[in-house]
Amino acid sequence: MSRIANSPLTAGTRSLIPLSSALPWLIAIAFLFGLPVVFPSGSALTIMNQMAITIIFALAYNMLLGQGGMLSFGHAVYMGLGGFFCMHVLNWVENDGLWLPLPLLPILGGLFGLLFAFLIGGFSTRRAGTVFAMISLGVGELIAACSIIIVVFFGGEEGVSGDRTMGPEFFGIDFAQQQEVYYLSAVWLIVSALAMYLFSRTPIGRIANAVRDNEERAEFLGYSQRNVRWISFCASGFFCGIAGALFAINFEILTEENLNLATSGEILLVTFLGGVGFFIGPIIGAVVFILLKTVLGLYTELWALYAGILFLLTVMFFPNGLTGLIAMHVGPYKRGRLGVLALPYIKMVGPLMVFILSGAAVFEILFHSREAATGEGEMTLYGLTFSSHGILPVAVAAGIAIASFLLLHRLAPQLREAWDAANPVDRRS
Amino acid sequence: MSLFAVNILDGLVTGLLLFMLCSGLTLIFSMMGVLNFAHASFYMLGAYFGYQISAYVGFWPGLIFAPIIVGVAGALIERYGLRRVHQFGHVPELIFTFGLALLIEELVQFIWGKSQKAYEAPLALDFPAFAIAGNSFPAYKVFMIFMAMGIFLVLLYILTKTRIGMIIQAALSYPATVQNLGHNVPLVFMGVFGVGTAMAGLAGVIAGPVLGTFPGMAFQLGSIVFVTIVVGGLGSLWGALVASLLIGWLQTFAAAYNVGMSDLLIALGFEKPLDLANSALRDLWSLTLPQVGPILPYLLMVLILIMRPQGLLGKRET
Amino acid sequence: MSMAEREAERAAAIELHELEKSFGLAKIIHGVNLAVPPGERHAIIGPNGAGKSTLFNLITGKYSPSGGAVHINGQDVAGLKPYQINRMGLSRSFQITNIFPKMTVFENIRCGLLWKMNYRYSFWHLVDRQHDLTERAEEILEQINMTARRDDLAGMLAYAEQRALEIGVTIAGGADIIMLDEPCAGMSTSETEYIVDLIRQVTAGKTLVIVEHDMGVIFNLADRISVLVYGEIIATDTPENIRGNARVQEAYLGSEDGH
Amino acid sequence: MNRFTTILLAAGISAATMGATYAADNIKIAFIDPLSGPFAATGKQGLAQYKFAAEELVNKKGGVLGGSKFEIVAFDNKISAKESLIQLKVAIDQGIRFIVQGNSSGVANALTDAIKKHNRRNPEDRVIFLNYSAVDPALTNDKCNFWHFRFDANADIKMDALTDIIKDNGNIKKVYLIGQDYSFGKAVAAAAVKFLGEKRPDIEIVGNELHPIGKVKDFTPYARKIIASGADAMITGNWGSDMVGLGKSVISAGFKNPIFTYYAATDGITKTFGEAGEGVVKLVGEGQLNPPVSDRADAYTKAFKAKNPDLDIGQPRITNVMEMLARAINDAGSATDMVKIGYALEGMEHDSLWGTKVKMRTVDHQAIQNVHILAHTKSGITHDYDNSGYGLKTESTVEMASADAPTTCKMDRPAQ
Repeated sequence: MSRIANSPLTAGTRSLIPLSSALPWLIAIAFLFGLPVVFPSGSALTIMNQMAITIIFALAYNMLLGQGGMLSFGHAVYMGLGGFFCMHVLNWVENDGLWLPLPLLPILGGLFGLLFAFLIGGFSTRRAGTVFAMISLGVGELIAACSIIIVVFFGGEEGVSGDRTMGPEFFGIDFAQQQEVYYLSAVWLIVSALAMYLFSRTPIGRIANAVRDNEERAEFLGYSQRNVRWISFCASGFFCGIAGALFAINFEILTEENLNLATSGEILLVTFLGGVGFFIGPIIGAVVFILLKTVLGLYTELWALYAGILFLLTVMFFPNGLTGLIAMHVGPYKRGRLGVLALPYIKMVGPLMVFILSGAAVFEILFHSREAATGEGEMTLYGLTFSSHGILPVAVAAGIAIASFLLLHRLAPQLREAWDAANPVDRRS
Repeated sequence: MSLFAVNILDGLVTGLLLFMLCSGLTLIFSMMGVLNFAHASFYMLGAYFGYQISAYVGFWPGLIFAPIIVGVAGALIERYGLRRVHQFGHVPELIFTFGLALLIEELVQFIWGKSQKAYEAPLALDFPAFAIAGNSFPAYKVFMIFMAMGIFLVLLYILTKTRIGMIIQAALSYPATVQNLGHNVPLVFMGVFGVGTAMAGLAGVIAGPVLGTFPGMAFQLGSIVFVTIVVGGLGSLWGALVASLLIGWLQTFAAAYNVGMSDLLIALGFEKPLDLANSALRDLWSLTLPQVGPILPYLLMVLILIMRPQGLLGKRET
Repeated sequence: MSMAEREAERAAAIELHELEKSFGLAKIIHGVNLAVPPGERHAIIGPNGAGKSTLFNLITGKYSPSGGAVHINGQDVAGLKPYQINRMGLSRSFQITNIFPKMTVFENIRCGLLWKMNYRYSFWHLVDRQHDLTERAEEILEQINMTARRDDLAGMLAYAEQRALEIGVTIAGGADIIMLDEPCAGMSTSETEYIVDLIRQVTAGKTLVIVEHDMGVIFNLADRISVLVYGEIIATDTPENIRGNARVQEAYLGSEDGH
Repeated sequence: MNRFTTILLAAGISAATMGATYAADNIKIAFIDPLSGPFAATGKQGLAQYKFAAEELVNKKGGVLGGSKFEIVAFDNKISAKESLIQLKVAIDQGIRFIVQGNSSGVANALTDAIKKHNRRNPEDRVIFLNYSAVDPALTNDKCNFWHFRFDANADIKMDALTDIIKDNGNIKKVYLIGQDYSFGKAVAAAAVKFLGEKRPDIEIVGNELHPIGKVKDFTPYARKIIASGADAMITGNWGSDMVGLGKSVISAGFKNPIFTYYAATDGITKTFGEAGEGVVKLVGEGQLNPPVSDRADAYTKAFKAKNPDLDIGQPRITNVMEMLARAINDAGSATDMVKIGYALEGMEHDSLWGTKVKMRTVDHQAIQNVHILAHTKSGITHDYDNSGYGLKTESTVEMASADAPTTCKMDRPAQ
């Protein structure tokens, strides 16, 4: 029985929580609490707050897409409803003297999200696949459209706003400052992420995977696929509601936009970009996407175009997302052959950067030459200032792009060889 | 009554326009099993190409060349994009077309800018064809009706009388068989995708001058197109026609009549609360049909999917 | 019907009453009657297209009958879903390998155990910390000789191993009625022997219904055999009697060119 | 989280914070308005006018405080309240203290609320909100605050002037009201009902409805209703693409009666109405382009057109915003003490480029100025819109409109 000695079971009996599984979480906690020390500026906090919210939302979304195999086009609804409800709670706190410390608000948001996931999941989870996707789209659009009609709850076009600082102080904190909100979001991020991770290790979490892979087999093991999907859906709705509550706390306003297809589509994009097959995938997706949106958005109006290209390339070439790309290197790393890849990577990274930057330059120059007002033909790109009008700048940028692409093309076989060397064909069966 | 008649015509225009999109989408779904989320984006491309061509050589050449360009673009995207993703399964395919829709919108904004383009109906058709009780009906809309009907007849002819039509028909009825054949007929896939997108492009050329040519036009119509083919029954061309007309009329009539919920509630014997502004039910009382109009198609779809998942005229379950 | 007969029927593990199934106009199953007493190893044989898999799917709730009834442990299962029938103590395997390819061998077995070990839809237990669950899964792995493959992905296993795993998943829940659909299809002679031994071992003391083409397997394993031809059972008897049955010879063995 | 994301995050955030220290000499003004989506055209036009006004009226005259230049920094809010608040935070984080916004009262309501909260929570970096176009009366009534200044006449003031014209038109017996379903649209409808009731109780309001803002793809059914109702006139507050769509549909459905509007000009709307709008479309607004009030105004308009051939001066009041802000900063002697600047703006009287006096009312921060009734026409147009030959000509003027209109504003003023 030597194998059993290595199983998680016996490891678990030795210490309450094995260090190996707790370590990543401890690092994450230290990291999250250290961040504001390194980046104390207001804009950094704004970005980090958005990230925390998006990460929770994306993880909750991946409970469906990645773990349950359900493609939802209307998931913003559950986050939005949770958020709207919390906005009303904040207003009750302010106007009607309801006693509620702000840090507990996400629980209420979660419960409200759960309630609606329970109601809507009742009929939408009866089927998987395309029917589920279509119902989610329909319900999403329905509720988004209702937001303009049901003014009492959704506040119409203006949405609902409130003030987070009106509740009782929480150990002397009134949450007026961004930094306080960040720590609140960080705590809820850790709690939610841990809870979602543990959910995936429960019987229902495992069976959700089973239903995703093979719903028929799961039925013949005693599980109702519909109930399994329904429960996953409710759990996802709960965490979406938490994300919505944090949104309400952070932005102090919710509008129709929090419910509509654009928001639902964005979270799909984030999750898929990160990689649906991994727990950490949505986290990476959210971080990368928010950085693209905010940081790249500061420098170029075309950020959404670049994000779109990146997304499509991901779907086509890396269906496991950015995390899949990283995970591809775990095998070579374990075999100690990562070094084989180093040289081709180093050779390619230069041309690749040149290709990306010159390709983007083509877009930027063309865009500038069309958008700029008369007499403002000068543009500054990568520290160079030149006139965007005329064929020359575009031609130069395009030429560099093509040249670097050809160079990449020539280097590709070396990489392929190295890749094959690092991943020897290994079929033990 | 005269308002009713003119709304019938307006709804017909909307419905037939929807059908031009839905027919292509249905064909693509039947053959390839993929719901093309980007279908309305090809419609938008049609409008923009139509606009661009009309700016140089007039509306009519645009009517011919813009759909061809869109169709070729569609076929290339099938060949180099969709076919690659096909191996990963249907969910990544759906996600691919979703991403494609986003990217096309960004590209359109990049090329043509973010504001609405002054894409106008040709002068030859810029006059009121007739009027019903003071409500004039533009000649261009008459042209739209005939155009859409013409397309439908051509499509019907191709599907029932030609060899390629037989293959596609077989795909409508026995998707599995043709999907097995699919490995041998990738060209048919490419062709159907190209033709389907070209039809969407044509719809765009025709609709652009009426509904406006702007970057949001694809998303505005996209989900309605989806709703229509699901309601009609995935894979059913007749279902698509019936659902298109149904939704066209539903939307037109809902916007045209100011029927209020309060009338209904009072008729049902409820009493209007005196202090309406502070009543929690004030939205219910002030609800009007035009307000509800935009959500009716979605409501219809959700109900259909719950009650009859195969759609109105569909034969197989989605 | 005498009291004794009725008594015997009530006790039957599986009982089919004038069972019928049509797909559109095509009638696949024509009024099948069958009673399998508890503890019996019962084989269903028949030429291709006879309706064996359809019969399996009717019994296990995948299809609903067009007519007649299915009783399991004396209870009518009309309108019940597969998972409800499974919970009554019936478990099946599939003709085409039907496991969870993205999970490890161990996890596959564990999924088979969860319901019966009362974990059901629990979200307050962590599977890795449930000792009883892990122990039981390890035992089954031992039973099907796959301990060495414990942490390999099921989708990466060799074909015969996948079939063995499928049997492991099927019996994991501790069902007392086991239905196996062509467990030896596409296997070499030595692999077949291995699987037959495995079946014999893991279904000891249980009711077994098996569909199989390999006559060697059938005659080796079965207590009784039913012969299904064009949706009708033309004979149900012991292996020896079936071998000698003229109708069977003519209708089935003849058509299959000397099986 | 792994190392890869750590590095990316670090790189990204340091890049983001770098932007904050860039070009500290200029006085930056955040322009938060739609630069994409259905209302992008309106936003882009406003942005060009701000850039031009800042350059011509402030920077070319030596700037403020002895040399500091105005710099307009554009933020795209996609006409969304949420995005506006994000952009507001980004702007504040970049050290910007002046916010200008105008398109959509929904956004303005969210911004004024957020700015009020921000200023209370962060007294050390307060900001001022210069609202140049959002005309929901609530902004200078129930929702007023010290940090908000409105440079446009609000919906009530405009409707008061508009109904003065309708009052004298005996042909109008039936009126159809249609607007966008949000605070502004509702305010327009309420004001119309109120003033028509007071001035012409005999007029029948045959329709009063709201449609979703920016979401109607075909206005034909609405146009059919308006014609079928037999209305002699239509009143709408629609703007941007909703005005284009509504106008197009109504005219192609054969409506030939007067259309009274707030914003039926430029952004392609003037071109769309073209000949069909002659004698039909009447606007209410401030700022007179035709006939030019002075050589200076004429030259300014020409210079703008020379620089932006495809754009128009659609919101003349933008020059008032720039000039009055420059004066207030000079009067306060500081570009960072928002309280002083606020008090300097309060009660300021200013001679506008467009020939009117502008008085920023102390009690509610509502600018009081001349309001004109403008006709969409081809004759007598010096400065046309949309390069169409058509433009707006002043027909009549209400001097210092609603100068003593009541307000419900109760303002908490900071200590001076």
